[in-house]
Amino acid sequence: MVIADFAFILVAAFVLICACVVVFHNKIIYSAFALLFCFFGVAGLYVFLNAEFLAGTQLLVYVGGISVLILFGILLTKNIEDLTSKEVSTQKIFGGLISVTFLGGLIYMVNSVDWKVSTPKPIENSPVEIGKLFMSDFLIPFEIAGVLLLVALIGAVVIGRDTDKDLEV
Amino acid sequence: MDNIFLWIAITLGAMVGLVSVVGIVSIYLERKISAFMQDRLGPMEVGFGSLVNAIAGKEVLREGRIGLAQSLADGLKLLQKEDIIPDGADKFLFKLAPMIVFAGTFSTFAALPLAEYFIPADVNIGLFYILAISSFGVSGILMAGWSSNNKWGLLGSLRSTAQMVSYEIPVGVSLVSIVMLTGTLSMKGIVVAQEGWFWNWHLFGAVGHHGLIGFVLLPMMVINFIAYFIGSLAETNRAPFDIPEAESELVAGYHTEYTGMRFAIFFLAEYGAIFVGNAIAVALFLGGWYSGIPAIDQANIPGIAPLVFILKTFVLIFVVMWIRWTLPRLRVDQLMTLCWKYLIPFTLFTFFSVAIYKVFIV
Amino acid sequence: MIYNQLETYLVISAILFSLGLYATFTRKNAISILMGVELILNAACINFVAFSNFVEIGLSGQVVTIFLIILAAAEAAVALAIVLHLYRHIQSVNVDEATTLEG
Amino acid sequence: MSYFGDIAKAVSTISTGMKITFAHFKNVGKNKGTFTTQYPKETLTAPAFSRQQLHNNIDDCIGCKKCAMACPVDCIDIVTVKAGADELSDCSDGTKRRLHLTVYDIDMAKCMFCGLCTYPCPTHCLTINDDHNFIKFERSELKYKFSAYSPEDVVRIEKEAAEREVIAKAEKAAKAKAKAEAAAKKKAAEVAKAKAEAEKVETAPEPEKTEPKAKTEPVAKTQVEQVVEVKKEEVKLPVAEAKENEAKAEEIKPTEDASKEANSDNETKES
Repeated sequence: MVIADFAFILVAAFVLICACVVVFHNKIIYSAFALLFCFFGVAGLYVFLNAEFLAGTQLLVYVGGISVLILFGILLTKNIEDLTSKEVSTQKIFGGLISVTFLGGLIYMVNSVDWKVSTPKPIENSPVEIGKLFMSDFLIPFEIAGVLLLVALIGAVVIGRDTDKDLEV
Repeated sequence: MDNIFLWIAITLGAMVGLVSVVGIVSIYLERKISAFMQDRLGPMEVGFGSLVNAIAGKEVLREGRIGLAQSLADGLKLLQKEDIIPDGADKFLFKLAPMIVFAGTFSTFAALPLAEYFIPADVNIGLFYILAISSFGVSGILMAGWSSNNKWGLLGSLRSTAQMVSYEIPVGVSLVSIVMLTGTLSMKGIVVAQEGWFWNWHLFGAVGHHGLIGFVLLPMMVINFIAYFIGSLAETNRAPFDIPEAESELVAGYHTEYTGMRFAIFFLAEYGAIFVGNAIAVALFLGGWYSGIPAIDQANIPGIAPLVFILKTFVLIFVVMWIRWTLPRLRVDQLMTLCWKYLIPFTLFTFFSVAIYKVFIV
Repeated sequence: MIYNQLETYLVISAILFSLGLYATFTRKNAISILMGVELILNAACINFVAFSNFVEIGLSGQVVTIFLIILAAAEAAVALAIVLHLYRHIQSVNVDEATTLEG
Repeated sequence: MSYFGDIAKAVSTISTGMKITFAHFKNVGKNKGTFTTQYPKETLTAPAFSRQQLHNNIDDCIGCKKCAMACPVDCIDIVTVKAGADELSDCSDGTKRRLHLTVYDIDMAKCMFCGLCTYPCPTHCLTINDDHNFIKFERSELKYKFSAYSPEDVVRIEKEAAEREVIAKAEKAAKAKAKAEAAAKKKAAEVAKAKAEAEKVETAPEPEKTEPKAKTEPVAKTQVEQVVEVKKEEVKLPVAEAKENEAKAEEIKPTEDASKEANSDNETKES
């Protein structure tokens, strides 16, 4: 199917370009919006991987939640007029070296390993199946995730409060 | 191959047409309803005939018009307006923002079940898809507010985002109750579960399907419906939850700096979002395309199903406008109080009730 | 048939991963570093979903991805709270300036 | 308990408000309930004594420029040319017109609607009426031109006036000449007389000086009285006009007035 290929290349290029903008753009607000679009593109990749439910979750949590949270963080911690972030050249060189090494290693690994691939078949009604897995095989992680979210919620509120003023009340 | 492209083109064209028509009709209705509630007559001059005459350069007759083409004429006017981008604005994001807001609304139309075989994309996670994709518009609003380099724009967008993110919780929980009851995320499946007489609608507890015990569900579903309705009002920034664009404080909120066609796109997106919000309410609580009387549904009159659906939606839109021109604007703290102290506990209560019903009674 | 091959997804996720790594190494703004971490998490998510699709392991990969997303949400919330707190203390979100532990 | 009390209160107050707005929604279009008019199609009559639009009945205007002098913002622009004898008809009240009004412009963009210009008008030709349709596309269009003459007429009139002036000047010069001659003759005669009555009595001039003073005072009083009388007439006139207008309005649109009353009733109820 040429159309599917074409669409896939579009989505993948979109994701990678957005990721590059996230990493290399000088204006942090541009990075944040690019991150948002990157998440959006990743949701598109999930659709290609027959994981529609996950794509929806990705949109709901990443695009609607985490990106907005990050944008709020930027707007609350920066002088809005001055949104550039300066880099140090030595870090750039070493960081680049390490990243490229990792990239090379990973791609080498991807190419060298003989993956035991089976032909993918879309699973009917995947939300139901995922729900069943949550309630059977992954019950304890599911409960722990719930507790973790609660802890994170409370912890974020406690840390984010204005140091001493609020606690005295 | 060709068929696929043709199908995509037709679907997209139909959706664009639907969004535009819905926007234009809602704007006209809003102007008329607001006028009637304030003892005015509203737009009375521009009829379709006079609009055609005006474009053709002929004499415009004033008699017998009730302003039917007013919003179309406004759209044409906005198209011709100068496109102003403020000097201090971030040009790229400023241009991108209205597109994203519109895309967020436009994409939700894809999963609306207008009739049994008239759904642009019948995804098996339809409801979830609508919820997820509508959160995409939030970022567009934030982008518009930040990029216009205007303090009112920024404040309005921050308020709007905070409001939309918090009201997603009661909306989501109240919808999950319905999903739990029907056992499917597909919009079509949810509507099909309400077939038959109108007491089968989820608003009335789907009594027909669950028997007399279904009356237990009735108060739960009414609470759910009201919670969802209030939440959708807040999600679409409608009065009384329109603090993001409170005129007396913020000029026009996040679209203060927008003019001409870009402003029109924001406007269209807003009314599109209202339509989608109420269409979900219709599909989930009010029986979707079923008229509530089996004889009418089984008569196989062509086009009756989408008509019933759209009529129901516009009844709800009328209520939305009615509320807008009745209630005063809420304060920010009142807004959050309503969400966290009233809506979320109530929706959680109904959620648990429906869960207990589903596990122990059915 | 690019879209139907496991390797494609793995390569995309590898590129995303190294980009995220580069961002965490070079950026000084705490929020930028957080963005890099999110990129790395997304790369991992893509891997999980890809394996879930192409290898006969059922839906476990997708379930793990959901846990990852939950983790990422919790992490983002707490990290941003910490960043805000840092900003209140040193009036900056530059991680190089947070040197109170150096003594 | 106040938690559920609050909810109950919210429900009841919201429903009350919604009922009120729906009642208004229903009432529009019926005889009561619409508070606006469809402006270009139907207009409201302005209230009596309202000052909207200045109008000059140019056939009655004598070009005295009293209105232009009275205007605080100088929005009236008058240029006059002297007319020949019996070239112009008389005013409707019999006043003679001796001046061609080549320019009589009122700039309604400048006008502040004080109405001061209408009071000094001796022929009551400048009036302020209740026509309030001021919609124009250019600001210059708000300059209302009342002069009855076309530009060609103005040129002709000015030419004629100039010719007449030339003739008049010539006549004047001739007259002056004659006068001067007569005066010279008189002077000569007087000189002769003076020489004849060279040294006579000198007590006569004192009573002659007091007499004119006594005469001028009663004359001044009568002038003041006349002015007062004229003013009284002026005050009476607009009242009568207004009464006529009211009567006309009642004749034409009794239904509208009735609806207005109904509206005011509504308002009082609401308040």
